[in-house]
Amino acid sequence: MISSKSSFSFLWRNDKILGRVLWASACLSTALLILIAMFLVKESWPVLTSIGITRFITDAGWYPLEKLFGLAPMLGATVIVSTLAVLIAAPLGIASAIFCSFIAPRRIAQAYRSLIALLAGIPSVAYGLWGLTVLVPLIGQFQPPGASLLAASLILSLMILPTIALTTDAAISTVPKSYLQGATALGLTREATIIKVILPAARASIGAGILLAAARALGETMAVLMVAGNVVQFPTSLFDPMRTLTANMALEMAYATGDHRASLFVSGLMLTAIVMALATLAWRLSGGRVHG
Amino acid sequence: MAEMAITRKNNSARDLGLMLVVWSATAIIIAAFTWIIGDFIIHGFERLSWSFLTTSPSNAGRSGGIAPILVSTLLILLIAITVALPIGVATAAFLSEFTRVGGRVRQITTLSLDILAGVPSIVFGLFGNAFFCIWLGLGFSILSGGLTLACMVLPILIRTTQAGLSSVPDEWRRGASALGLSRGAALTHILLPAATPAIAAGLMLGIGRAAAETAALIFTSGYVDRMPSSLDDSGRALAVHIYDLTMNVAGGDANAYASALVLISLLILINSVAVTLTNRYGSQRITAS
Amino acid sequence: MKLEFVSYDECKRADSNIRQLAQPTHEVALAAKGITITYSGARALRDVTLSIARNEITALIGPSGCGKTSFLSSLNRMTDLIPGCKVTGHVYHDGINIHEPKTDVQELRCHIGMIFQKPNPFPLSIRRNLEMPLKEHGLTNAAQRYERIEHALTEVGLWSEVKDRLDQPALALSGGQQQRLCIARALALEPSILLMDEPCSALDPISSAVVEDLIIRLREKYTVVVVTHNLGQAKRIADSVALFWFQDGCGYLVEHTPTDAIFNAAQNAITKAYISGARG
Amino acid sequence: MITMNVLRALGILMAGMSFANLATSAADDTKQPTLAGKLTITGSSTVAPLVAEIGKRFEQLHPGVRIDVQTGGSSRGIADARSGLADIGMASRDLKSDETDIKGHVIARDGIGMIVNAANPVQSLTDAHIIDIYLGKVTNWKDVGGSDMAISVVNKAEGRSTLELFAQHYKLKNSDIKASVIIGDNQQGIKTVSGNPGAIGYVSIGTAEFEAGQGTPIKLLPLGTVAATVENVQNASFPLSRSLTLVTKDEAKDLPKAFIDFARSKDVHDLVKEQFFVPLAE
Repeated sequence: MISSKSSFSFLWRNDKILGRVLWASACLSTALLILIAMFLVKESWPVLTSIGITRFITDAGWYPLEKLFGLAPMLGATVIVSTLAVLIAAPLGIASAIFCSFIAPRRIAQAYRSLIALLAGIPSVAYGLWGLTVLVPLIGQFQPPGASLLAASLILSLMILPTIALTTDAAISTVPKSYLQGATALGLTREATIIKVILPAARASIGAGILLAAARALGETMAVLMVAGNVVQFPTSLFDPMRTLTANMALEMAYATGDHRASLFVSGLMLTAIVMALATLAWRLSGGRVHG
Repeated sequence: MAEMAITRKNNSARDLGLMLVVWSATAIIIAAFTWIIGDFIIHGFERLSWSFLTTSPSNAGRSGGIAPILVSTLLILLIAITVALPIGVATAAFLSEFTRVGGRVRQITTLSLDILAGVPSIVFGLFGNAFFCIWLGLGFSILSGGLTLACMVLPILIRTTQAGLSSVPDEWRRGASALGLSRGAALTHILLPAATPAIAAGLMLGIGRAAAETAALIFTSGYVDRMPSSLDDSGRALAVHIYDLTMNVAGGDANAYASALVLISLLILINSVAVTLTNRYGSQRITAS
Repeated sequence: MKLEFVSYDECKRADSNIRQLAQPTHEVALAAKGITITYSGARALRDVTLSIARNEITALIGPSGCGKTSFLSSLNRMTDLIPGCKVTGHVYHDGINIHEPKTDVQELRCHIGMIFQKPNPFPLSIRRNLEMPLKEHGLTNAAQRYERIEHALTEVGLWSEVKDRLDQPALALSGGQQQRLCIARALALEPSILLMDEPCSALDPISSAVVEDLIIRLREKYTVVVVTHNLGQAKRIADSVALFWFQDGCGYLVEHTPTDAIFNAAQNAITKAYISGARG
Repeated sequence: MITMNVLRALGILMAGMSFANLATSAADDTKQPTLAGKLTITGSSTVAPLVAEIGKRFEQLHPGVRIDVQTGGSSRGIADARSGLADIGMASRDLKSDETDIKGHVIARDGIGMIVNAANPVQSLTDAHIIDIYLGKVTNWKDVGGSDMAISVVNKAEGRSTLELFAQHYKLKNSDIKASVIIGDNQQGIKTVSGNPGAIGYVSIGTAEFEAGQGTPIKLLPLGTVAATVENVQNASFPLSRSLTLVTKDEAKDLPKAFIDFARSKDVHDLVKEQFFVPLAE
């Protein structure tokens, strides 16, 4: 028998050591989230204790220099703009995945897929720049000032569209072929097969993809800042300007000190809490098996 | 997917309706894409030249090129990858080879990574500023920026590596185990090499995400547009440069568009590599099993 | 599982009642005693006591789902890899209960090699498939390694077929070649026992015959335990046959007798029915 | 993995190139023997591009010196200078009378002008008009002598010193201002007004003059009777103006002093003009 205690391979032979090393890096990765959460709490602690969390919801406006800390309109705006973006992008993304999987000839589908991948490659500042110079003036012609909920939702939906299209495409491709054969054998039309058989079968993964996209929309900063108008208010129409929590941080962080700065960290904390809720929801939806 | 195409002809109105919706959605997407890219090409292309890539910016970026900014961007990305790759691959290996499916450890770690993946980049920026720049005393530097981005791309890397590992056939695991190989040996010789395309694709995705990042870098790697001479130097990333030229520099638009075109080309290149790798990986899986 | 050290003699004594079933002239290579396997609490196999004679081919037969493969896997503790799987009982090899937690399973699996239903060469070159495990087990001398590789490939009759293309991917080989490569890979580690889980069922008839012949040749040097669904194959290659059956979803061992006895003069009613094709 | 290797090689190459650059510039270091070290300057994003350019010229003159400029805001610049995080802070305003613990050094001046879209027929607005517009009492241009068009009020984000200056001048409280768009940096203001015929905003006069000269559809409105021009800022007749200030904790000496002196000298007037600010009067 070969000696099993060779010095060269002893590290690998001993899975315990390797296990510990890998475990440590997994801990590091997990600790990162805790570290970030702790840091957010620490930075926002001064205002959380001196002002209290309720005033961030109840204050009439956001004028931290005048000691008004109402984040509620921004919280609302963040949720509204992300929801709208998902509502615009999801049908488009799902339709485009259907196009890829069922309608387009193979070559066109491939070309179209790379087009979507390219769309995913456009950085958010570029979307912002385009939005600021093209989209906002365009909307402004009809309904000034142009920088608005609509502009922000449109830009965001363009940004998250590739995510939805690609994940839906992948989800559809995992639906067993036998479903399709079964449906065809039953004489179902193409429309019925897609709508009633394929999409419901891929529902969970599509949902997870959409939630992923929603998280991206919630967290997007620069592009929204450039096109949303940034007025702190509950948007009551599509053409109202509004400010998101991320834009709030980016706009004011560099200029903020003291309580103002700490209250911006409360924005971050709230946002992270929303994302946490979303991620947990996605996780529940997919029964704890989001990724392999 | 073409083999899945349904050939049966159908004339029903609802089928027609679906076709209409799908085709118009596709048309809208293509139109939007052409519009945006076209806009950047029209505005940015004439500024683009070899010397734009190889000279330093002057007059606050209105004229001159982007050489130091490209170097800073690449250095930041390099640090992000060097740090995130080993930790990411190790974590993924731990999750997929050392924890049980449905086990508590795997569930909790996966969930926390999912949350981490959703944390807004600006929060990473603020965290990086407080943790790397101030607490660890690295200051505004390429190092701080790179480390911050490493945190940001870590969940992406872990997720894709884990997916790659989980699609490696179990026969190989059993085979390795039956030969008395340790899990470490199985990982280094068989599982990780087999998952390499997936890891590479994840890496490209991560790089793409990192290269497009503005919010996380403004507060960490900073604003200096000089050629960096060490990793302790502050260095302006391409996306930050574009943002600054657009928002802060009068007459900076032409160079902003040109820089954006460079960044888009860079990202598209990275993305196509990722897509190619993913596709090749997909086909490899078929031939292997 | 109870922690206990048992000497080889003790083990022999403990198995005396089983050994009378096997050929008394041969030593016992592996002795399983009271093996019960549960998956997440559900019993899949109950109380199997069986001893495997040295340098013989023992075939495990029986209908699907009666726990043959589970039992085979418990013989080199591959059952450890299955989440929720629990094995009670003892398996003695060289005087040691291998199910004792202290056992070095990696070394154990070198002694007791395993071949699977589906050939599973690694996505490496032919050479690396054999070389990598040797290196991992500490054989650092390249010349020795090459010798072992050549020897193992010769033993499975693959050397002449692949010696000129050792550095080509193993996955490019045909199914039968792949399976023989997997056998060679196990042999290179110089085991004393080979466990084979339906080694021919994924192969075409011609490759299957080649592998079957190989198994018969292996008997000279190795102890072989083979799970098979193919009664003809069991008849052709096995020295003794163990028939598994199941009742209420749980497998058990019906009998373990020399091949001649089971095929020509079966006593047990179930065995008779299974052999004649009336059941199973 | 090939890509990674390429990236790595590229990085090393680039880093090597930059080291080479440093080495050659260090080799030139013969005429100015004394000054060496690193200066960290943080603060106002308005001042940052100018100081960065001045820094580059200063580095050329004194090859041993490195000047790192980071943006933030004026309040951040002052806080950093005070805490010692930065050697010099940048502020786009004059120091307040109660800020006696720090020293300010004015390097240039900047005027804040009201801009409207070039298509807007309104040629001037009174102070009362501007106040009414910003308080939301007037929401249509026809009420202040223009055409029938809704007014889009462009305001700056909380904490920016431009906003502070503007609000102070018109005695407005930020929470009373009814803005339609809130912007961050200067150029976002110009882009917003140029893309919206009904918009009004306030931006740095120098940049607005430059952009208008480049054909961007905006125009500067006079303040009262004083035209919003760089000349009027320089001769101090334009009321809504501010100083671009470098801030040090104590009386500056050594390297910071040398840099501040340089930044205040005539040698950088061309840079000040290039960044559309107003050099100090001679």
